[in-house]
Amino acid sequence: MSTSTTKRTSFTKALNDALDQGMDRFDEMFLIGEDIGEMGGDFGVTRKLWAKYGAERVRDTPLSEAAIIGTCVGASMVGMRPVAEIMFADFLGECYDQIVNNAAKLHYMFDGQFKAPLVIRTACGGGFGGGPHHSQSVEGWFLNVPGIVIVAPSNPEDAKGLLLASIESDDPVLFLEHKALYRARGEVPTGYYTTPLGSAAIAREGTDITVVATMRMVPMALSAAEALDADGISVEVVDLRTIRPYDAETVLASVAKTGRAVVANEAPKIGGLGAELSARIHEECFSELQAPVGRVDGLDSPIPFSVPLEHEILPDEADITAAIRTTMEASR
Amino acid sequence: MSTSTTKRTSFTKALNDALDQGMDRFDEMFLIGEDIGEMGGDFGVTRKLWAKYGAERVRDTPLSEAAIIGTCVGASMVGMRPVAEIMFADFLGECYDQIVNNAAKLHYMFDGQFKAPLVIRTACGGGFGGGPHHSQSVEGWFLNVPGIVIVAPSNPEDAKGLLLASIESDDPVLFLEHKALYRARGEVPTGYYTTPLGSAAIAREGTDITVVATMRMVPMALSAAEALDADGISVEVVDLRTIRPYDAETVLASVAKTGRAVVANEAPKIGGLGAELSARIHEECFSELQAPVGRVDGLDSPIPFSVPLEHEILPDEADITAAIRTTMEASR
Amino acid sequence: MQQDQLLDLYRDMWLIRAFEQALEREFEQGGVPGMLHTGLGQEATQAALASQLEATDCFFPDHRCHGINALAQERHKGDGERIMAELFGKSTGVCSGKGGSLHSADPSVGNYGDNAVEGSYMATVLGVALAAKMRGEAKVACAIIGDGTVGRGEFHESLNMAAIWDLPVLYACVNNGYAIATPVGEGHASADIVDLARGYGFPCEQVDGNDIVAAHEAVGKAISHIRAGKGPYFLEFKTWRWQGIFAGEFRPEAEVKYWREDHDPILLANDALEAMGVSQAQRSAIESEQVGRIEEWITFAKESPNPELAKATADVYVGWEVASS
Amino acid sequence: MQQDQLLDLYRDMWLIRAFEQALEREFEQGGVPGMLHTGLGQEATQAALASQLEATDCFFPDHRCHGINALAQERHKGDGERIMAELFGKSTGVCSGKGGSLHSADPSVGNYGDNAVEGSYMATVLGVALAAKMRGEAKVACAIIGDGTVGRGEFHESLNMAAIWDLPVLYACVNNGYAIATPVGEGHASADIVDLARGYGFPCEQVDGNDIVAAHEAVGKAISHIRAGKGPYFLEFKTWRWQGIFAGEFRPEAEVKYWREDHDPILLANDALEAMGVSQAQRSAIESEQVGRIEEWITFAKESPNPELAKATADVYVGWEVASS
Ligand SMILES: Cc1ncc(C[n+]2csc(CCOP(=O)(O)OP(=O)(O)O)c2C)c(N)n1
Ligand SMILES: Cc1ncc(C[n+]2csc(CCOP(=O)(O)OP(=O)(O)O)c2C)c(N)n1
Ligand SMILES: [Mg+2]
Ligand SMILES: [Mg+2]
Repeated sequence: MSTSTTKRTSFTKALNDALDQGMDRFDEMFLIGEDIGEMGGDFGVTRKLWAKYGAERVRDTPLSEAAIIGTCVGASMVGMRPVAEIMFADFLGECYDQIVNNAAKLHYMFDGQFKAPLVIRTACGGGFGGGPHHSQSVEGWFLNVPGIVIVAPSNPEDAKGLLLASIESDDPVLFLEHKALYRARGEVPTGYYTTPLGSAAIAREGTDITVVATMRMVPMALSAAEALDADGISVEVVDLRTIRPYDAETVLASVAKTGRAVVANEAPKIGGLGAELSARIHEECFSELQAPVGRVDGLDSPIPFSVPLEHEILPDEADITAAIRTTMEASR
Repeated sequence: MSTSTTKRTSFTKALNDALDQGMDRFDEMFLIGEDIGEMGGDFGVTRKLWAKYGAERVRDTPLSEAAIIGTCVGASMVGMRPVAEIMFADFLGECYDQIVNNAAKLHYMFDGQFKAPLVIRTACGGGFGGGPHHSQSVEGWFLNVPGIVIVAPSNPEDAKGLLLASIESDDPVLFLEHKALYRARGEVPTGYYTTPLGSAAIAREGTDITVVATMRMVPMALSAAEALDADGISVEVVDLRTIRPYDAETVLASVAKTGRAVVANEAPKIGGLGAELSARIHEECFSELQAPVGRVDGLDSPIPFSVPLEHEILPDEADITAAIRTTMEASR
Repeated sequence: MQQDQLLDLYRDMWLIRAFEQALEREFEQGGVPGMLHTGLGQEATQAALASQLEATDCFFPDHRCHGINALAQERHKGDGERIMAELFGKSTGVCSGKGGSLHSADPSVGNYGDNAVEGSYMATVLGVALAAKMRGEAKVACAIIGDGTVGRGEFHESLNMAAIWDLPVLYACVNNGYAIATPVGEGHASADIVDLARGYGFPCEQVDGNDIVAAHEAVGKAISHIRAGKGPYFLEFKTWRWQGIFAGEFRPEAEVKYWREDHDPILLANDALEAMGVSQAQRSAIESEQVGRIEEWITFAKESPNPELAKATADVYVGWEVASS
Repeated sequence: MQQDQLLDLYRDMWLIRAFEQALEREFEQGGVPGMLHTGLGQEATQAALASQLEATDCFFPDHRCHGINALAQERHKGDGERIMAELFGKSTGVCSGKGGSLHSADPSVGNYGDNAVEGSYMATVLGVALAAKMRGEAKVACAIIGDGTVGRGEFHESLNMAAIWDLPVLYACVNNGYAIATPVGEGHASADIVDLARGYGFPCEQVDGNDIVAAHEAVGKAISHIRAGKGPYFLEFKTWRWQGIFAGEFRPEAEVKYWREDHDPILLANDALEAMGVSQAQRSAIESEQVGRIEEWITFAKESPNPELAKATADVYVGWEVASS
């Protein structure tokens, strides 16, 4: 991270700054997506960039998700650095083949002759009554796919630094922006800086239990941790930041220290990120663990439109708190 | 299972028999896919059915995977029972949206007003030099998707019974046929019978360690188990058969008995089925477990064309044996 | 067109307008969760379709089709208020509040539900049509797609498959000139969507989607063609949506004026009725009647209870229960 | 066409024929892993393309393009044998054996690699073309697609996007009459693929893909158009593949006879050369020369070592190592 001055900035604006500074620095970079131009994107992340960089480099497209990502793959094969916006992560199904069979594999299958330095930004996550096709957490769709990098910031400062690192990365990056975080605010360095990919952060130190969390679950975990302090439970919160390849070292070191862990992820439990982290922690900290790793996830269901029903499905701070307590109590 | 007479039958022919008996029994059933008609499909699974049931019910399509699955979804919404063939599982990326956002969700999001009783048969798995786009194990792509059923037989008898159960099922089924198993032979009941979905089988009883395996890993695990018997290690092999929703009860009961477990799956390790099973076993058998659950998976890589390289990537019997030994030795 | 028929359609259009205007108001007041896309300005196209699709037909509505959904409900079951309730996420909604604006369905009135991955139902519609054909039913399976949605690859897969299998599909393309803020001529090789559809060899027709008489007639012709077993039909309705983007109005003033003042479908129908001698009073009565009815629906929706929490994990699978915690 | 040029193309066609015939033989003997699709019968189309695409251009070959791949390699780098080696999965192959038949690439000769999810590169080609356009390079980006592959939705997304952005894309559609065993007229609304492409408003042309003179000329015209910055071009080559399906020959005898005997591209070129006065001896010499060269390539491929096992997990990521066990 740079030592430049900081400014209180929203998550959205931090992303916008990253795109702006990236476009300024890298001639090979361009933006592509539906209504990202004059309109500035559905969530305003590309605002004003069309006016500044022009329609060639801030490129509106029709509703052609496969062609959008195909264009990014082809352009990146010849050294461009495209950054696509897929308006809602739910629509990644439309370009799943391009991501999984093309972007994620071409460096490998063509023996290193091509790289795919592209970034796919997309708005994910629930909590706003978006219904089954506008609320999904999709990291589980890509978790079992070697070759793809999955980045998932939880705060404005990381959002900017991770996005710039993703742009610099020579690997294809799926960059997840949780919709509920867009309005989050925080101090963000104003200059150009990168936050390393593949590296988790200790968001809060603690000694009794480790909570490994992603995206919106991070602020929830922090808030749960604060509240539990009063009960004498010292919670360490690890913000995973990169979901694939993930930073096992930081996670395992934390659990080795605390001897207990809870993993918190918004997606459905079965086959989700929590499963991978739980399995890994059990494998490597088997003798240190004082209780089984707790998993906090969404229920095994699509996400309904009704807000109270959605609330039932998605995990929240209370679920994290409950999992921490259960894990503490189960300790041998 | 029925008590009818049995016959030595290949996996392919068992599937063909299931389709034949299903088509005979269910007027609403039809088959759809690329060259499944007169040609009988790329692997011969639909052979002779076109001649018997006609081109209306055994329907050739263009290379339009999204439209194939879309057609199945629409037809199933009005009570048909389509069975699609997607020639290679790798091509499911083309119809990922239809499966994940449409088939898997419509019963739920439309409040039970529609069902999607469709089956998607597809050839998966490696081991024959098919290269990166004809060798993948794709269960990990769908593991985190509520609403979908994933079926994965390991032998001809189950292949037939599970396919007929899938056809009868009112939920959408992704039916995985491992290419290396097509030529496997075994005794198969000749009559109509179903093997229940969501139910694992104890493929071999044992007392020291449980191996939970899928598809081609099952015969490998059985063979490893036989060999280890000589060393006095008694291995129980659980054939998962249905990957989602999976039969936790059978798995957990076995591990509760043996106190040790290895999970074996051909797909890449990170975020794969092994992670889910390992996490679940650790969570629920924490105090019974004498060693951490071992995971046998493919390496975290696409699958190369070169046969010796492919061999490096994919797990085999030796890997299962090694994992069993490691787990036995690590036991506390 | 006979006066009675035009009056019926006028009533339908007013139902849509009143529905959407009341909904917009409630949305702004925070009572409607999620996102909102309205069909304001497209009432003639919607009424032309809704009035001629039978309960035994099938339509896949798009995100602006609250009006069609409500009309179908009203016409075939007399419970249009359940569409409103669905938009409020209530237990009395057609999907008990689980679907919302983008996923309202009721197959008993022919409504097979929107798919908010816009255009995916261009593939789905094939299956409904194929089933009808295999069963010898004279069903019309209709996919209502925006001009922007035509960008999806499924457009090609669907039209091609409908063509080779001669399926009873009605493609109703609502060309309102924009996909969000992207003009149709910038998003597509042609601003006339029929140009992209013609290659598949079945009839393609363009119609003024704001002229209820023309739109109604075009739909009638297409449906007759399809019911006669002659295969698919493509209709492009030229229309315009009132709704801008979240930032507000982005289109040129003259364009806005033309569509909202000179070529508003309701005003055009109003003129036609006047020419037929229907009095201003009679027309106003229709308007008030529909506005009043919609207010009742709003009240119904607001007063309806939320779905029970047990609904949250119901119906994930047919064959399995999902744990509720 | 000048005699010299035709002789060059004749040589190219023989290279492809010899390549594929030797490969078929080796495949049957079990020396070539995986699956095999050959370009036998399509030599004129392939030679017409390969001889006019420069190393600085880009082409995405399909599964029958070993011949194009080898010609590109030979013409621009003189190492066509590396395509053969790739098919044998050897370390000397263009992708060190990691790609194989369906994923042979070498960007230094303009070969951007097949994608065995057939047709996905209809989307990918857009990106190469766009980059060229943004950089002001006169590159032609060519997607070689079979008639069957046209069924993919990406066909529409790609042609539409190439049209609106005026991209330098050459669509080379190899219409050999079948997708596996499905006749083009059964898989598509029209057996003439240009009918499906015309709606996008850029030039579309059909050519006899077995007539090397006509095919060469058509490619030349298309490339000039594209290099002149005039946007995309669609060429449909009518041809026929010798290879049947795994069960063998499935096409009517008369059809087989027509294409293999009366309309074989090499025999046609042979006749043309004879008419120009090129002797039988000279023609036979070309044939033997190419057959001989290919046998050397086979030997090279067979004798090359397998890739080192460390290659298995190399290059999964640029920025991370993957554990090799
Ligand atoms: C596959 C997909 N891509 C993007 C979106 C986001 N989106 C919703 S509506 C819309 C514009 C659709 O334009 P059009 O089809 O013309 O419909 P209109 O809103 O103009 O009626 C977009 C891009 C979506 N829902 N689905
Ligand atoms: C997306 C996808 N679907 C199916 C296949 C399997 N497949 C390989 S070649 C082929 C036929 C392709 O036909 P065509 O494009 O006409 O090429 P041809 O083999 O006739 O040259 C099919 C169906 C594939 N590779 N990719
Ligand atoms: Mg529109
Ligand atoms: Mg073909």
